[in-house]
Amino acid sequence: MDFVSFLIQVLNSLQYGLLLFLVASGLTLVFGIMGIINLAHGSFYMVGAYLAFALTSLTGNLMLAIALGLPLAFVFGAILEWALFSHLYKRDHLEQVLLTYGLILIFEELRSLAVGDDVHGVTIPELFSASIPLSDNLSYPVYRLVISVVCLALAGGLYWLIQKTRLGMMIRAGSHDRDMVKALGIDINLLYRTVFALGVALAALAGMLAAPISSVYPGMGSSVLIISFVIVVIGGVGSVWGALVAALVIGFADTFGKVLLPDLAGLMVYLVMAVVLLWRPEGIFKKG
Amino acid sequence: AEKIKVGLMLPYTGTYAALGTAITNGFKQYVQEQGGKLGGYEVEYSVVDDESDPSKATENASKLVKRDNVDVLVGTVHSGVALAMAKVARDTKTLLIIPNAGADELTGPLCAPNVFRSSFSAWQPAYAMGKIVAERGHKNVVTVTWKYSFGEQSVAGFKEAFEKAGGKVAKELYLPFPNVEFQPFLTEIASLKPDAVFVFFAGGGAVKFVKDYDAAGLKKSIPLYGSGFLTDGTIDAMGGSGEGLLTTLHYADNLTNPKDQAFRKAYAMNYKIQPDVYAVQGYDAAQMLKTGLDSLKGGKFDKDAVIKAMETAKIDSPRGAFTLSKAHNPVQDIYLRKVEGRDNKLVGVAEKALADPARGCRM
Amino acid sequence: MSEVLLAAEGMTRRFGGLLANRDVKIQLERGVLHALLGPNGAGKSTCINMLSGDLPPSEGTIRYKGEDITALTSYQRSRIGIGRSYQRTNIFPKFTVLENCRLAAQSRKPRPWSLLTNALRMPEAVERARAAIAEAGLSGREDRVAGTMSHGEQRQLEIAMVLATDAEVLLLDEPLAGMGSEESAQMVTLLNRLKATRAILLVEHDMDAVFAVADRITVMVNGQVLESGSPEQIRNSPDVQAAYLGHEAEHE
Amino acid sequence: MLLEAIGLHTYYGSSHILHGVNFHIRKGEALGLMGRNGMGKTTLIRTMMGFLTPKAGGVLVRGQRMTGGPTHRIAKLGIAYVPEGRGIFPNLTVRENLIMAARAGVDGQRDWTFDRVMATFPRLAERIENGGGNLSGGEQQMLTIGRALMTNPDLLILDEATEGLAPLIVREIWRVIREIRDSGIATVIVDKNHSAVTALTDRSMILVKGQVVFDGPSTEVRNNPELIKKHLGV
Amino acid sequence: MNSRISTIFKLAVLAGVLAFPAFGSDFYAEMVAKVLILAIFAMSLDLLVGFTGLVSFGHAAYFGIAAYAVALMTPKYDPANLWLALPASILAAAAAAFVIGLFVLRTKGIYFIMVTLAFAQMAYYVFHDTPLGGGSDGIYLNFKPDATIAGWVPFDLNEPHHLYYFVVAAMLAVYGLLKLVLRSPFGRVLVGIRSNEHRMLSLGYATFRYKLAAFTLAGGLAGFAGFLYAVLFGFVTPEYLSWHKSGDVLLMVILGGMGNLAGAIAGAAALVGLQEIFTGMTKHWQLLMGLTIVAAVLFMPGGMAATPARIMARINGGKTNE
Ligand SMILES: Nc1ncnc2c1ncn2[C@@H]1O[C@H](COP(=O)(O)OP(=O)(O)OP(=O)(O)O)[C@@H](O)[C@H]1O
Ligand SMILES: Nc1ncnc2c1ncn2[C@@H]1O[C@H](COP(=O)(O)OP(=O)(O)OP(=O)(O)O)[C@@H](O)[C@H]1O
Ligand SMILES: [Mg+2]
Ligand SMILES: [Mg+2]
Repeated sequence: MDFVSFLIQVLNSLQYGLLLFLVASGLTLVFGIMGIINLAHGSFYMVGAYLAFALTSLTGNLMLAIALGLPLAFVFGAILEWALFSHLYKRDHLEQVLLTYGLILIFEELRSLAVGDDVHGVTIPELFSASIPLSDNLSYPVYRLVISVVCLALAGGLYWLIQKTRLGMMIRAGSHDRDMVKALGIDINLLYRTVFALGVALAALAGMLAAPISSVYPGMGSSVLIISFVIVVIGGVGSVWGALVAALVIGFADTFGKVLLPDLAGLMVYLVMAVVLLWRPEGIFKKG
Repeated sequence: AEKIKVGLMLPYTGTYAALGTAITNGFKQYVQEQGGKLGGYEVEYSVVDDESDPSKATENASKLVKRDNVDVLVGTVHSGVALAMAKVARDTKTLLIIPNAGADELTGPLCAPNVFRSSFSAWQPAYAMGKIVAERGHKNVVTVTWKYSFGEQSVAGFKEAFEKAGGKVAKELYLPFPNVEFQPFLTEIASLKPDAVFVFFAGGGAVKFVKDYDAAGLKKSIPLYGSGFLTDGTIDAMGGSGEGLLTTLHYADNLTNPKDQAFRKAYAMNYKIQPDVYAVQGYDAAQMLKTGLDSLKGGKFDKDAVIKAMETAKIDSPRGAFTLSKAHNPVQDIYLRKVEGRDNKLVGVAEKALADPARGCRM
Repeated sequence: MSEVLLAAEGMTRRFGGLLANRDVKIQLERGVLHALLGPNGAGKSTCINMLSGDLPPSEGTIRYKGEDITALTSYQRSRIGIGRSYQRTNIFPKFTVLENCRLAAQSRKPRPWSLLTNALRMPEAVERARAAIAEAGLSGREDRVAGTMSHGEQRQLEIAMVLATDAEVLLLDEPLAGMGSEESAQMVTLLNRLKATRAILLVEHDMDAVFAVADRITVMVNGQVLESGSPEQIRNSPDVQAAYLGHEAEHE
Repeated sequence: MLLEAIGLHTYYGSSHILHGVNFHIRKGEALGLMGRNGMGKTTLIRTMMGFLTPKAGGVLVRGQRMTGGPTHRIAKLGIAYVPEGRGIFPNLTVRENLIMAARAGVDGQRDWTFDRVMATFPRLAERIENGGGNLSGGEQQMLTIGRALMTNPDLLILDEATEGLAPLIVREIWRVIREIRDSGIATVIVDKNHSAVTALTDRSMILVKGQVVFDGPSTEVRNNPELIKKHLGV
Repeated sequence: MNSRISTIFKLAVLAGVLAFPAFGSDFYAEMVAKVLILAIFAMSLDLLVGFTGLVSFGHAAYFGIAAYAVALMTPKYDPANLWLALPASILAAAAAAFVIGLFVLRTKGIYFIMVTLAFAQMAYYVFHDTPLGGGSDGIYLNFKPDATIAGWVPFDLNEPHHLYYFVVAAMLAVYGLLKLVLRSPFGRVLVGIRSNEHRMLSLGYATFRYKLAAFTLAGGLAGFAGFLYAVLFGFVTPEYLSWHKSGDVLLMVILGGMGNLAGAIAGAAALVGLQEIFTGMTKHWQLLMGLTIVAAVLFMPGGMAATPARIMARINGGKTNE
């Protein structure tokens, strides 16, 4: 690998890592902070992507679609929490696995009924459709860079929300002892509903932003599910920076794995996860 | 009247759901054209969703064979599942028609008298493309596909023809299935600067690859060729990035034969969408079965007679007539197509009456 | 001189920059109840944690019957006869009181390979468990599910479990906390009886109880031993009064 | 009347714990709640906090019906609760534990601020960035009390608040409670140190097997060792 | 009284299973056999999840390794010897579990879930990406193992009924074995570890060794299930090791009710049965499946195993708090 290619691969790694963080960001909230084992995270991502597709066809512009889709996803999340998840906090955590697995099936099937099983594309907004030349024959789509910036902003925002605001403290406290939070006069139900909805909205946002580059297809939800969990967990459950670092680590491992160790590329992500967790049994950025 | 029980084992959920539906539609359309009968037999369907999950495949197949006692199995899309079906078919001596799955083995080492294919082998379109790419003067090619047997077989087919014609495959790139992060490979391709790139991808992966390839600016400098399904059912989603791509397949969107025109018209009317190669394969599966059944002349279902008739049949397919090889794989024309607008336009015939070599078949 | 069972020397523990224990020296002898006092956060629980193997010391050596056991893990120390109770109730909340103690008793003779044995009927373990329950004052509540008992009852169970392991060295971290006066009184009697055959380290903030049972007292402040001596010496030490006890007169 | 309960019958599953308990506390009043282990003190408190729903009877907070909760509304009406066995959030630092709870009182009073809690418990000030789970037992206890005060309550319910505290600190806590009481905050104190409780409170209640066997002036309890002996077993 | 009813119920089910081939069709007999094999698989996982508190999300690895073991041990044109292939497959799975256990048991909780997944995925890719086991397409097991002992043929697995009863016997044996294990001192320690591992340590139990033993045993039993599955269906694919399979068996355990062997069996039966019913009803069967699962979670807390008791409690008077 020559030096220029190497640099470009580094850029690829960073960009892919940030994209992975975007996909996992909603899970950082719902699973990392609230402690809900949410297998339907991928489904929310898919819902977002299909929303982007449907609303872009309707409005003709992805930005507009996102502006409309985000509140929709938020409300959708709040309703789900109210109808389903709110009944499960007192139960064994593994029952959430069952519930969210059921949801995967439901969403996938409803998607099939509503929009069919075809692959769809979403066009990149005019504003960001340019490319930047990197080498004599390779260029980089501006839209990917835009996403990277959004990811960084999101990471910063999430970190601030979770670590620096009282709301974040309340959420973290609630993941440990809901009763005590109530006893301090905080409406934990409302709080959790809001945060869950926010997590769903984030997952959907990831789907909407990624739709133009990943395209929109059946089963796209399950393709991001495991990797999202991998990122949240190896980063250290509950740590936003951890998730960001983990996403970048995976981004590098995947990119360079494919190029340098093609025969192990499939294992790469899991190898990294196993090594990280054996080295630090509670993730890179362990939180108390 | 006598009845024939057809077991449709196809994916109706998951990534390949659209393919399963198209195949079913095609099959049923032919039956419908025949007045709801095949060769005078009332057709009764048993349908199973195979979910493209090989780990449930044997069981799903035996559900049709043992529970529903079907006379014929039709399926499926996913090669791994099809291999399991073939196993059940061989064990139970049930007639099997494969309307898509392209694994070379099915009509290679694992061929069997009662196993037929109405589609293609992975080798066929790729082999045809190998010749085309060489003919177009490319000497030095990089291939990209998923690391699974279908992809590997496609690349092998391509390489065989391409290197026979004097070309050289500079590098074979594989990425783990179903990973779709192509950026590292695009970077590598850009630095290797080959004359051309040959890929095998399908569905969402195909869309993403073509879009990424275009967005990286490579489409301008390094021509992209694909086998099979790169541009089938995916052109719309590619949103212009696919424009001009050359691929090889046993079907194209504007064949001029009347059979195809009639087929397309009827299909569009029935199902309110344009047919694709999968629908054709389903349609032809029904045709093959009909030819077999015709030989019975309305008598009791006799599998051996049906097989015999099918083996020698000439199928008047929308893709153009084809016969079956000794290993029961279509001997068919492979077309070179070019993406224009929303269609895979016919450019010409890449290989006339191409037969799969059926390596390892002892029949 | 009586037999020294457990002895620590130079025991130090850091948490980041905090020195939770600094050069602590402590000796537990059979027949002696040794009380460890100190203000909150002085490092008493940390000291017990190091003696029991729950926490590795940053420095120092711990000996049991003369042998260096610093490197032994908590289960290994428990196996050789060092038992402990926890300041924060640490029980099996879903099990019955009896099963909590039976598991504790089983640890003496675990027999993991005898698959044909019905563990719930292992006579020795069950008997020892029942005896421990009675000693801790929980008789009649053997079949209660531990987690559904009141706080005080759970504290009693905490003690019953250590007793059921039949350890020679007992490290008790605030055993009386949460117990009512009657139970406390009962526990004091029990401690007085137990210490005849064992070495006991008692961390406790209930001064009435401490002075009723302790033979020796060590006072820690800020991770260091401030003073060690007989109860009388300690009670009258001005340093201890200033740091921990406060003045008699203020005592309610 | 700040908090009132009438004829409470509370169950855990099928076990009947409270047998028709009546309870009330006025603004500014200090009440001692006593009883042996397992007599239902905590159950009574948890019922009044809305964690448990009684099968019969009702809970009134400032005259509003609040039987069975919601707990956060009860708390917002100016009731703060320090549970037994501590309820700190181990995954939050000491500072976070405190500021997450900060709130103005019902009448907008902000008497208890972060700084005042720090001043009251200097030990906490030293460990301010420590994770709650890494505190010593006594430090955790201080934190729980401090956190309850951060909500600027009108009624502070302390369930075994001095458990595990060193004598000096206990005395300090009694002093703080006296101070709190003097500032007009009502308190309910559950503690095994009966003499301290009766010295500190105006009124005492004794629970035996889920029933109130005594409800009267604390002086009466203090002057009547028989009463203590009979119901509290000393 | 309650336990008597449940014993009678279990015996009735057993009688039904034993008599099934006499009146059920071959296909349904095969399906019952499949349920029984998955029941073994689910019980083995329940030993970890429900009893020891180790939520393994990679249990399919051991299932798949044993399935591949028997497939690879079977010559192309001959059957393998059952008495060699069976123990060898189980041993292969148990050995894999032992080695992986040495690593993964250092982690806890959600981290444990993910490392077990990681190792299983690595095993998956080893079979998927290398020609070792036929690559992504999998391989056939053309002949069922041969049970001949020194010329004597006790039974013939090619006979569907023989195979069926072999599976029934295997399931009963595993059920019995696990019952014994759970009753023994060893089993009580496992349950203690689930409840409070820290306290188990301070009581003197070397919990790591116990967990490793449980992990290995569970891996071996999952291997037993994988062996039977491969023999029953004659086809082995990398998907046997995939996380979907690990997820499926976890669902069975949770749906059935964790910490209850009968629950694991019921969970296996329910998931297979529901799928059978729903696929027959509509193309959109997954919707029905999803709705059923969601309803089950909402209305059957604690899984199927806990439901009879809850109904009894409801009948015997309503419940308050907790
Ligand atoms: N895991 C830990 N990480 C950081 N600091 C810790 C940790 N555990 C204890 N500490 C600190 O070490 C000091 C000693 O704690 P320890 O629990 O030993 O006190 P203690 O004497 O038992 O006090 P108490 O009487 O309140 O229980 C405390 O200041 C505490 O905050
Ligand atoms: N979750 C529960 N489930 C069932 N019974 C319970 C539960 N919690 C408490 N109990 C029972 O209710 C009774 C009263 O308990 P409570 O905690 O109110 O006692 P208490 O007076 O606070 O005792 P202590 O002084 O020990 O804290 C006890 O007998 C206890 O065993
Ligand atoms: Mg302590
Ligand atoms: Mg209490």
